[in-house]
Amino acid sequence: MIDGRERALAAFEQMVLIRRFEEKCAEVYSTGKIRGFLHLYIGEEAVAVGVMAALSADDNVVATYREHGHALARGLGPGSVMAEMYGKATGCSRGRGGSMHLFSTPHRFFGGHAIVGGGLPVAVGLALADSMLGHDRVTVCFFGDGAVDEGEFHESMNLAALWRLPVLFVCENNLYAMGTALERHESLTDLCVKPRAYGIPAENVDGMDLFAVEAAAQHAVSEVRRHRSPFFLEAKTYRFRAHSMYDAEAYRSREEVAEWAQKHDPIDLAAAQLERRGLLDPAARAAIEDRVRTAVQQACDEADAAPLEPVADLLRDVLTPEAR
Amino acid sequence: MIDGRERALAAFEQMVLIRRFEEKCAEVYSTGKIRGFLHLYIGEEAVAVGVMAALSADDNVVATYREHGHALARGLGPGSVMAEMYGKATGCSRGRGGSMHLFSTPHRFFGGHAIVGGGLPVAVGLALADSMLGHDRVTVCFFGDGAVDEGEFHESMNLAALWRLPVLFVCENNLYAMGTALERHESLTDLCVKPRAYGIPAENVDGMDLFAVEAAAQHAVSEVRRHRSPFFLEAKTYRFRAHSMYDAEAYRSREEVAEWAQKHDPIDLAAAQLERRGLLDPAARAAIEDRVRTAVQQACDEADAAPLEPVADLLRDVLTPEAR
Amino acid sequence: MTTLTYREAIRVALSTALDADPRVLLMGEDVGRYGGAYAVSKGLLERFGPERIRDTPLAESGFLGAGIGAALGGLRPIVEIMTVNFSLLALDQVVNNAATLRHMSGGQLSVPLVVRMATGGGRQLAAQHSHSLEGWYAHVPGIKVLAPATVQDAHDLLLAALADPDPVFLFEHQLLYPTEGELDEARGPARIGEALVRREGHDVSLITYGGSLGKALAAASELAAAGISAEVIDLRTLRPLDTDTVCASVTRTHRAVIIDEGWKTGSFSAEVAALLAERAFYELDAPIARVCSAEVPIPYAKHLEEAALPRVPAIVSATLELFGRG
Amino acid sequence: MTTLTYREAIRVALSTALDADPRVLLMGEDVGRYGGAYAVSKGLLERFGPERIRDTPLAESGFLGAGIGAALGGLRPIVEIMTVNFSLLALDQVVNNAATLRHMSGGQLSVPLVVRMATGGGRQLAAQHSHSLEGWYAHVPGIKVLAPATVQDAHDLLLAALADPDPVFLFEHQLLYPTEGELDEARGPARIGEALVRREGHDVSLITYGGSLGKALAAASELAAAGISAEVIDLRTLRPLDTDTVCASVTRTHRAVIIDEGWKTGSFSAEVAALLAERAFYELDAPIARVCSAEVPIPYAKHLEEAALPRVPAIVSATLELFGRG
Ligand SMILES: Cc1ncc(C[n+]2csc(CCOP(=O)(O)OP(=O)(O)O)c2C)c(N)n1
Ligand SMILES: Cc1ncc(C[n+]2csc(CCOP(=O)(O)OP(=O)(O)O)c2C)c(N)n1
Ligand SMILES: [Mg+2]
Ligand SMILES: [Mg+2]
Repeated sequence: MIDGRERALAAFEQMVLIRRFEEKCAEVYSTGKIRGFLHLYIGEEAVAVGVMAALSADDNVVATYREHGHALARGLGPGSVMAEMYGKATGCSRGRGGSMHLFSTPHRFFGGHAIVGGGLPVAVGLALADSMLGHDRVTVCFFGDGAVDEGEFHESMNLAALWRLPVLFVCENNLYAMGTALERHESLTDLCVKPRAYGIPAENVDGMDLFAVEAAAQHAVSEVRRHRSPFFLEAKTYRFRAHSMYDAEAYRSREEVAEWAQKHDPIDLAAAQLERRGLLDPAARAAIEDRVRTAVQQACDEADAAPLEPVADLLRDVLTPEAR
Repeated sequence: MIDGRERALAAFEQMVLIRRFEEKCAEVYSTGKIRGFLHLYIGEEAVAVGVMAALSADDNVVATYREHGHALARGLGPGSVMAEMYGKATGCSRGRGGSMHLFSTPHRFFGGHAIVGGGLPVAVGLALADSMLGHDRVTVCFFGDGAVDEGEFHESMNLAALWRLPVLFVCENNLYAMGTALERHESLTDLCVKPRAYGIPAENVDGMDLFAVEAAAQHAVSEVRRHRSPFFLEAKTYRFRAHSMYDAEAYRSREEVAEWAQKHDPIDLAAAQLERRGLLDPAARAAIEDRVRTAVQQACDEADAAPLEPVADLLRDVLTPEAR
Repeated sequence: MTTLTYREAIRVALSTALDADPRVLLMGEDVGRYGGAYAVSKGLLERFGPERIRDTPLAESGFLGAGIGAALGGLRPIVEIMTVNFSLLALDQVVNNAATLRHMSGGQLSVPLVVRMATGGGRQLAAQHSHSLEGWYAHVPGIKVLAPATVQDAHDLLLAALADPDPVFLFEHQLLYPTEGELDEARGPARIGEALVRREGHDVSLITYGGSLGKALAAASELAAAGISAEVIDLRTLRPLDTDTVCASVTRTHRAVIIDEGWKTGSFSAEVAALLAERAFYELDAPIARVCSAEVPIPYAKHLEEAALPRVPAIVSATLELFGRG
Repeated sequence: MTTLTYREAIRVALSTALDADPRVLLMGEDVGRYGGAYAVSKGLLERFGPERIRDTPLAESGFLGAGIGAALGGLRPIVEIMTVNFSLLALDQVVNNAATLRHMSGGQLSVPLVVRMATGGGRQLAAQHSHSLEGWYAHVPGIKVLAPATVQDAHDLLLAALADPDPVFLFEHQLLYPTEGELDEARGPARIGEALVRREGHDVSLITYGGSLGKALAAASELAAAGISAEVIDLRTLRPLDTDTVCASVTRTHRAVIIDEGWKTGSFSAEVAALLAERAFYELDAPIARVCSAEVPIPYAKHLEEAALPRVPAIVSATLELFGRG
């Protein structure tokens, strides 16, 4: 259990923030202010929030293109994330990256990777650097069940295990890779079997349960820190929304989605647990929703008002200035 | 046990042929008539010969750059293989491929692949075609322990298992990928664990024991045929020669090599077994050596005398003629 | 003659091929249940079943390689790589296997494989999803490279690819999928290796293909208003390149502007320019101009992306410059 | 000044870098116990240990990607990909990560990664082991591409790569490793982006790099005997290209022959030719000529391989043709 009232409520509020933030993104998308691919994390909030709660500020995070939740849970300001999606100069990637490429070096948040599987070797390398430079960091690498199919998954597992690198691999198994159900893209659907074939210890957790995720992540991170070697955590979760804004969801039934949303909504589940623990009541919940609504609205307002990068700067940041 | 005197002796003779053929190649290499990379199979003969003995003429074979043994065991004439290495027009690939790219469609011998791991997806595809076209074939794919590291290994295992394709994966684990020992390139050195992570049954066999390999391959092939799904056979073997003609073998001791060659020579082992079974005596052995010597010498003589492809034909066989 | 979209025209060709030949199958990520990332294969799963409209795992190298093997084994696979960006993961299979197997085997093997993929930018998909790398493919002997720009070509070139015994790669610009045009289904396969004059003119040749054809035609209209008669060449096949048509056009017009969406340095336009400088040098009255993408990973923000990609005004001004009217 | 081989010069630079900066490490297949496929790193394991001279599994994408991450994490990794042929397996990491991370992050990240690989043909290694794909790398913004042709450059350009904050790719032609030359260790890093005139001349510019420099120089000698004074330009850096030096040379000579080992269509030579046709058009007195590899997967047989690769007589005759003496 996330210890202490404060931390528990803060984590809960992060989940609400992610939810409302993304609902807003979807709304804004239809106005055209946000464009490109927009992959919503709605339904999966407990994973990012639970895992981040187990990290220290000095750890490294590598995420995918479905990473708004990870960025916010890691502490990037909603303003800088929203501005990024608006393509503004005040965005966390100066508008160069957009939804799929959020970065923030102060948060040691290393993206935002939109090639499925492409972030894994990078995470391995970050851990190699820490290992050789004597830093006590953990590198957490998030990826989906689909990424498990890719050759780079295999190569990264082997490297991390062979070289005993401090990486926590977090597989967000939401049962689908785009429109392809797990059993149609993986011959063996128990994903924890795979890391074990490299000698990497693996566990799974109910990814809809914030407190369970946090506990599992605490354990996983402490194992990585203790042994300075990799660990694999599979979070079983579900995406409540379409894969992207272009997806007609022909591959799954409305009933399936509705059942998950009704029975397994991570925010509802966390709220119920907090209520049972006497940490949340309707008034506190309303206050959270209020704060979040304000924060999201403010993020949009600021993003709206923010300047664009001048076109004259198009070629900026291709190479490092002193070296150009 | 390879049933019957004839078949057992024929298999033995193939091993001797491969050995003498390659000894000759190494000799010729120093004269410059053979060039490029030359990867000798010496020490590993029992694997190719044992596996091929379990196949029918209609099955498919995909091999690596260390494939003289596979080509000869599959029945390609020593003459056409030798001519290929001499770069002659009579070579099995018309001199275009060389040592690493032996092909023969009549033998359903689909190469000769020199990108480590690159043959595996091709083998999967051959099996897909057979599966969809209703052929009863098995596709056998040979590769080394080093290929297990590559992403394409992982992708191919998953595809073959997911789609239930009739592929027999034969991993020739000779304990080294070039100069890198197995335990320095794979985090878990029990290679059979890997295919099992895809739901592919896996067994290993002493790759120095011709009769054991043949028995294991018979079993594996029959499993593939019966279930129309993949099987993984690891043959534990050892390369007696350098990786290629450029290798100074700094990564292993002379003693290690000598011990393998003395205690585990597959030809010695097979000869001893045949003698015990009363199938081979010194006279028969001498006759085999004679026939083989003649065949190898003839292969060289023919290759020597064979014509080169005319330079005017340089651009031939880039595209299919009618389509050019 | 019917009016339909580029994506529908590809679907018609796919259906025709699947109907005509039981050896044809379509395989790729989300081609089945999802209906294709660009909805090209929508409805085909229902008609042809999951064996022939085959969803694959995320394993570009694995399933493209499997396509090569399947082609060797007697099928006529059409592999869809969702976009050219992901095809980088499969490039080893393209260059080292698809393109070489015939030659390395001394002509014994053929690889009748068709690979389709989306290419190009313009949808604010940022640096990892906006590449135009078809020029790289056009560098590789042993394969053919097509880039249909029209609804008719989307259909006819795909049929041509399927009729070809060698590996053929089709690049479909992602902005073309929803565009409409006329399709005459009866025309049959196009000729691979044939460029077309899409608009006649006598002052300058605008040479392009695929997603840039529309821009070149728009520029030609603007140039006409400025008194310059621009001929527009649609290459259609990048490999083998129809050098005769290209050189003949420049022999008429004596000026060339080449437009493609690759980054300028080393883009396919460079090859066309080099070819003209070699073969049509004495016909040229002015420097060759190229209008390509800026040397930057394509940025997300709309205004920056627009600035990075070739635009009609840039084509017009590059052309005017050739007439000293820059 | 000492005389040593190209491979030794690289080793000297590696040792210098490893000595000077504890963050430097060399990683790749068989760089350690084996001593490097081309014996470049021989002896380094013994001096610097297995952490810093790090043998990798066969996983090109994985360990090149890990190099990127390690660079982000504060190391100065030198990744050796055995040959450019295998680098196709890692091209996704090159194009989609190494080249884009800085830009996609709005300038927050730098990737100080050095990648070395062997390139080129000429050793009868056949179609999967003889590629010259450095031209593809030169297409990609966000990275730098070097091709040392001499012993001194093998050393100085590697040091320059290590001093650079961005990803730098070095292409070492495999035939150069045993060649000998003079090394002045004290010269320090070369300037990235600087081409050099290796031989002065006034009738024609032979423009080349890497493994083809020797052939161009040999051709220049032959041409001198035929009364033609050829200037030889060694590009050294393919990206960013030193356009000033190239254009200045052609402005002096008015004729250009470009030589590289890529397949002619879409080779790096095409870019150089396009550039000249754009920027130095009015200086040109003759068509631009290119001498490249034939459009064929490089065959094994010696006589066929020789016929496929650029040769001195081909350079000479292509040049003579520009003077109407073909
Ligand atoms: C290499 C690659 N192939 C294909 C795609 C297109 N694509 C984007 S997301 C996706 C599905 C990924 O599924 P998963 O890893 O489970 O993550 P999820 O979207 O479910 O979070 C696909 C196929 C891509 N971005 N990269
Ligand atoms: C993708 C790729 N990387 C590197 C090489 C260079 N190389 C050729 S063989 C080899 C070792 C392969 O080891 P293994 O698979 O165990 O086969 P073995 O040679 O032992 O039979 C290497 C690294 C290659 N050919 N292809
Ligand atoms: Mg998923
Ligand atoms: Mg081995």
